[in-house]
Amino acid sequence: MNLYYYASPATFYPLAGRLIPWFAALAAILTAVGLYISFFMAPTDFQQGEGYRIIFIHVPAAWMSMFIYVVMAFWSAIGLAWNTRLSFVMARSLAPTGAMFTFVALWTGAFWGKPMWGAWWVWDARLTSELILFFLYVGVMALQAAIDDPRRSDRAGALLNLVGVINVPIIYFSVKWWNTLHQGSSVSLTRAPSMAHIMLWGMLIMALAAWMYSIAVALVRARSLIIERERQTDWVRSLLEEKP
Amino acid sequence: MLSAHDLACERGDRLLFRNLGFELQSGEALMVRGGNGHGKTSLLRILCGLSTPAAGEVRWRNQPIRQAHEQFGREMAYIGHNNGIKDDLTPIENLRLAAALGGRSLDQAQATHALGQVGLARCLDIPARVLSFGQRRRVALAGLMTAGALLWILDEPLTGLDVHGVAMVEQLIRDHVVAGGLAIMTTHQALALDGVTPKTLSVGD
Amino acid sequence: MLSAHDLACERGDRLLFRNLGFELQSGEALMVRGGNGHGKTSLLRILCGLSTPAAGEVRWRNQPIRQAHEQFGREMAYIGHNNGIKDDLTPIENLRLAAALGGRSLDQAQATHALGQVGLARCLDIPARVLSFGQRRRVALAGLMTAGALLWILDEPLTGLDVHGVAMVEQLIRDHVVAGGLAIMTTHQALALDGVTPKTLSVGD
Amino acid sequence: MNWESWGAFWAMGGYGLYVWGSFGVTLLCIVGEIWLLRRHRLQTWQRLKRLKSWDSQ
Amino acid sequence: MLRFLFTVIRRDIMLAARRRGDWLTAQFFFVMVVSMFPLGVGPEPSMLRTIGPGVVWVAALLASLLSLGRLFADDFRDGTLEQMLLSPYPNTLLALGKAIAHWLINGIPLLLIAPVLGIQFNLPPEALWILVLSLAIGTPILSLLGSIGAALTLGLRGGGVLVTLLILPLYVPALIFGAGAVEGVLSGTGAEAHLSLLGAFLMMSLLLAPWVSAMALKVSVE
Amino acid sequence: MLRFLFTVIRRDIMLAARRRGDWLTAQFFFVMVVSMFPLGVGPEPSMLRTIGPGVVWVAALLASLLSLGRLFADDFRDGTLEQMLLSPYPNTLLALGKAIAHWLINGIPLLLIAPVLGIQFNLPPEALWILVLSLAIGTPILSLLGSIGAALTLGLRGGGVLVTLLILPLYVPALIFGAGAVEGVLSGTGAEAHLSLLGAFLMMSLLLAPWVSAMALKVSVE
Ligand code: HEM
Ligand SMILES: Nc1ncnc2c1ncn2[C@@H]1O[C@H](COP(=O)(O)OP(=O)(O)OP(=O)(O)O)[C@@H](O)[C@H]1O
Ligand SMILES: Nc1ncnc2c1ncn2[C@@H]1O[C@H](COP(=O)(O)OP(=O)(O)OP(=O)(O)O)[C@@H](O)[C@H]1O
Ligand SMILES: [Mg+2]
Ligand SMILES: [Mg+2]
Repeated sequence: MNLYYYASPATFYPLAGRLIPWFAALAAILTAVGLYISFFMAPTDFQQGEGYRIIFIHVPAAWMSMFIYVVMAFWSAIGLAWNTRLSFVMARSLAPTGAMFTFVALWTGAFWGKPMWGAWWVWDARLTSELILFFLYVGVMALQAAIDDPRRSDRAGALLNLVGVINVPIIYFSVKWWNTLHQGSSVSLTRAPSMAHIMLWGMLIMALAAWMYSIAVALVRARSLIIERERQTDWVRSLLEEKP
Repeated sequence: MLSAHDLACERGDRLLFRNLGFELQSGEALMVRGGNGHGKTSLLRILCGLSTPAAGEVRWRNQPIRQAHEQFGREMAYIGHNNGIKDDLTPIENLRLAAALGGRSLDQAQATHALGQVGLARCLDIPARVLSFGQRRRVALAGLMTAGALLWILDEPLTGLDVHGVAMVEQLIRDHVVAGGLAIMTTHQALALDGVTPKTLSVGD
Repeated sequence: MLSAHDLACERGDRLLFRNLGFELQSGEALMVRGGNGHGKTSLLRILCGLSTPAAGEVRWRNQPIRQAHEQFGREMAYIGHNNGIKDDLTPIENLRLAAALGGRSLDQAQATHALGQVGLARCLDIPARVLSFGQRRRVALAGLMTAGALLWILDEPLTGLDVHGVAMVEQLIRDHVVAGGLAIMTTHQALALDGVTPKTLSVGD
Repeated sequence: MNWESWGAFWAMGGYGLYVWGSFGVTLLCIVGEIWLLRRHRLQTWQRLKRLKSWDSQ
Repeated sequence: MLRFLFTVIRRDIMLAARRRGDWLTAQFFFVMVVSMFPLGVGPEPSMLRTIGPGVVWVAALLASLLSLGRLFADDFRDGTLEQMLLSPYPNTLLALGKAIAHWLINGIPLLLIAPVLGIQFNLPPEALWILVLSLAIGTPILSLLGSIGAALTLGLRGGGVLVTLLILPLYVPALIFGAGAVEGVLSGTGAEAHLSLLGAFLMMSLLLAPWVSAMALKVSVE
Repeated sequence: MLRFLFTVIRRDIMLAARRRGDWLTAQFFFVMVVSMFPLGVGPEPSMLRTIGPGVVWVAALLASLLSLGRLFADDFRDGTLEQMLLSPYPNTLLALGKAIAHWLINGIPLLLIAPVLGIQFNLPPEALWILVLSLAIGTPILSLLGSIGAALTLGLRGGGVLVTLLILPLYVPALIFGAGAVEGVLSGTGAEAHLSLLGAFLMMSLLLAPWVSAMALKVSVE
């Protein structure tokens, strides 16, 4: 079947090679447009002044951080169920990008919180669960880095991923409840009231750029992983000869 | 009964062996030969189902061993470079626990008897931790004797044993095979099983 | 040069040996014999100063080894049942670190050469963790070769080695002794040092 | 166009540190990731080449 | 089947009894961590009462983590784990048995010590009671989830600390509901909701964890 | 002599670099333990600020305790410790070198992370600064005293209690002076007195600890 055809590393490798430039280019263009909107078209917020412009990276990064984790878990599940090498590779190549976006969400959140709330950090439900998500990413990466044997490390990482993805919603709701049950602090997440259309567009375009970027980066990483693992096969050997 | 088809094993950057296959029937022994680092241990671990081969499969009574987990577990016994005994327990407790985990029952007297046979009559109730290198190996061998398994997979059973120990192991394996058992082993020393000629299999370059 | 006087060793309730003494001069080898658990390892650990005897003392160049700690440490090399190599380092790094800790310097080329001699030329830069049982033993032997020690204390140096390995160790010990070194060893296998007849010492019952 | 001058642009109405701190670090992260990725790729290729030349010896 | 489960549990208890010192260490660690806090944060009683449940719970979590490092590691090193995996019974049972044994050995003593520590923090009697109850439901979760981490990190250099990294985030719900229950009593909002959520979380871990850790074990001994 | 000391240090740093994952994990442990506390005790900022210094200090203590477990244990298991003890140099140097390496590897990173954690607890900048300073003086103490415990645990099988009993109480002064210094800043009473006491304690451990742990090592390998 078609799907099986593309799931073979030997076909996937060149295909990914052809797709990467397109995704990279799209990411660059969308970022340029998004930045233009965020700095030159979006009006000043009447409550938060110019500080709110952080939203144009904060929100896309936060979205990506959660989304990538789910996608990773998806590939892990497929890998464990059908033992397809490619899905493990995909899961693995997404992790660093996901961790990076989580970090960016945390960082920009902190840099937003300082002017808006007067504190770099508060133990709000959303913030706390994002922090824990970061720990989960780091955990998966640390585990995979600690195991030399690729097969073992793929499987171990995938198992951890699945356990994590079941837990993330539980963690989120528990944290949320924890916070609201004894809400002692005066600060709470102030939302930009009704976002102007143009701001929404800016955010969406930036989010799309983040998507394209993630896909491109993950594909590049996947390609490196693939040739490393398939080095005994004929197609990699001939590839190594072709490109000096 | 045990057959291996087209096995291949990769470790790190190296292909240790490939297209390796054999068949072993009741009453036969197989000696795996090869120098240091040629992949004997790796092969044995594949055969007992602890690691998965890069290609090929192992069958027991014509079923892949992954599927026959329960039956294979009951009929196979493995001794690796590690003895698989708990340092904090005495030899007797070690044997009895191992039996219980394998679903067999072994009473005090039987365990004592087995340990006596491997020459540990004086070390029944000191913790295994203080035993000497060779004595620890002997505890593992006593465990093998009481396991009542049909297939023995032994990775260098002679290491650390003195001359009496070596003679004892030879006798043990011979009796097992003559009684219809299967044995797969590796060793770098001479191993004389009089009356039984093991098949041999060379691993690695 | 090395002499033991009236040594006794107790372990738990057992007296492993007592009144044990010998003297070893430059160019002599001593083979310690005894079955499993008779106390060979215990004796060797006393000789190299890792454990204290229940009675008696060990002297090196006529000085008790406790007092001659520095000189003895420089002139003695010990290999036990444990190889004393770090799993996370490559064989080369292992050798060079061991040398540095002993106050010697060993460059990359010398280390490579020593490893080549013990047959590990292909395993220079993989971590020792993934080496096979016999290969790890060989790393320890390479360390011995580069230690430049006068007195070698080797506890079963042949375990896990294949035939080439055994021949290599025999040669190594022979050359060392012929060149005026001292060697004390135990083994359960045959060890042929042609031209050199080791003294023997029996331990235990 | 929102900004009268470059100075105003960089000042971000007094939020310069926070806005540029966020965008700057994001940029750093992305550049860093791409750089690491590139390095990993090159290293992989070199290693495979070396291994292959070993094998053919 | 059940015989196998009991044998696994009996074996671990026997081993723990043989090294009673180690086992006591984990309990002492618990006591020490909790007692260290008043030294670190100052002696004011009302503040201590507020942080009390949280501190006891975090300490319980750390104590269970500490002992988890060795859950499979010793057996792995001396080769007995291989032997057990090769036994004719499902590996899930093995994983379950080990987790249960861990709870019996390390969890139950915590329950007995906790009230004493609660008193150090001036908790009122009804809060003490809920503290024990919440630990009784919560500590099995720690053992179960922890067994996953222990299995995944088996044989890895420094696996002990890696376990922490993998498992602590997963413990968060247990911590929140557990400490929350006690605080609920202190603040008068009641503990039932928290406790029942904790119970649900326990059920889920009981269903999933042994299965996952059996898979992880298989992967790790490869 | 000094060459030997440097070699021991270099060796340990090399080994740590070889398992970078492991090392990073220890730092993350520190971060996670600190982050767990608010989840246990609740998010109220003013309360968190009060307990902040204590929590960070206790976490630093636990992190160093955890990594100490492996200070000699790995070397003991693979026989390299024996080899090092047989080397022609004094064993005190070996013990000192191991303790220094432990501090360089595990102590220094704590100093760098601590301010970030302080921010999570809303500590003001001057308190952050004193927090780092107190950790800079305090963490070497933890490494030095801890090496005694690590050396003792090698031999005394199951004598783990003794070590926790022995070492954690010894850590108490470091904890009290260290956390006290930061609280002194918060409450306006100043930090100098605390810091100088901490310094004196450091001097004392530097003099005694390597010597004691060398003796303990000798006993342990017997
Ligand atoms: C370290 C601090 C912060 C973290 C970790 C964080 C995390 C997140 C996450 C995970 C989301 C996505 C949630 C979702 O889509 O449901 C999000 C969205 C958002 N955040 Fe933050 N945040 C932080 C600080 C802030 C601050 C200080 C503000 C503004 C004052 C802010 C404003 C927003 C807004 C407006 C959204 C989009 C709302 C929506 O999609 O419903 N965040 N943040
Ligand atoms: N990650 C790796 N990279 C390179 N080589 C590896 C890796 N892992 C294992 N090896 C090699 O695989 C081989 C494993 O050998 P194995 O333990 O099966 O040998 P053996 O035949 O049992 O040897 P011995 O007689 O010494 O016990 C070794 O040569 C080892 O160097
Ligand atoms: N606490 C103890 N109680 C009783 N016996 C003990 C105790 N500690 C050690 N022993 C005995 O002391 C002996 C130690 O022997 P050692 O390790 O020196 O033997 P070995 O000659 O090296 O044997 P091998 O050839 O097997 O290596 C063993 O017989 C062991 O049973
Ligand atoms: Mg082998
Ligand atoms: Mg011995």
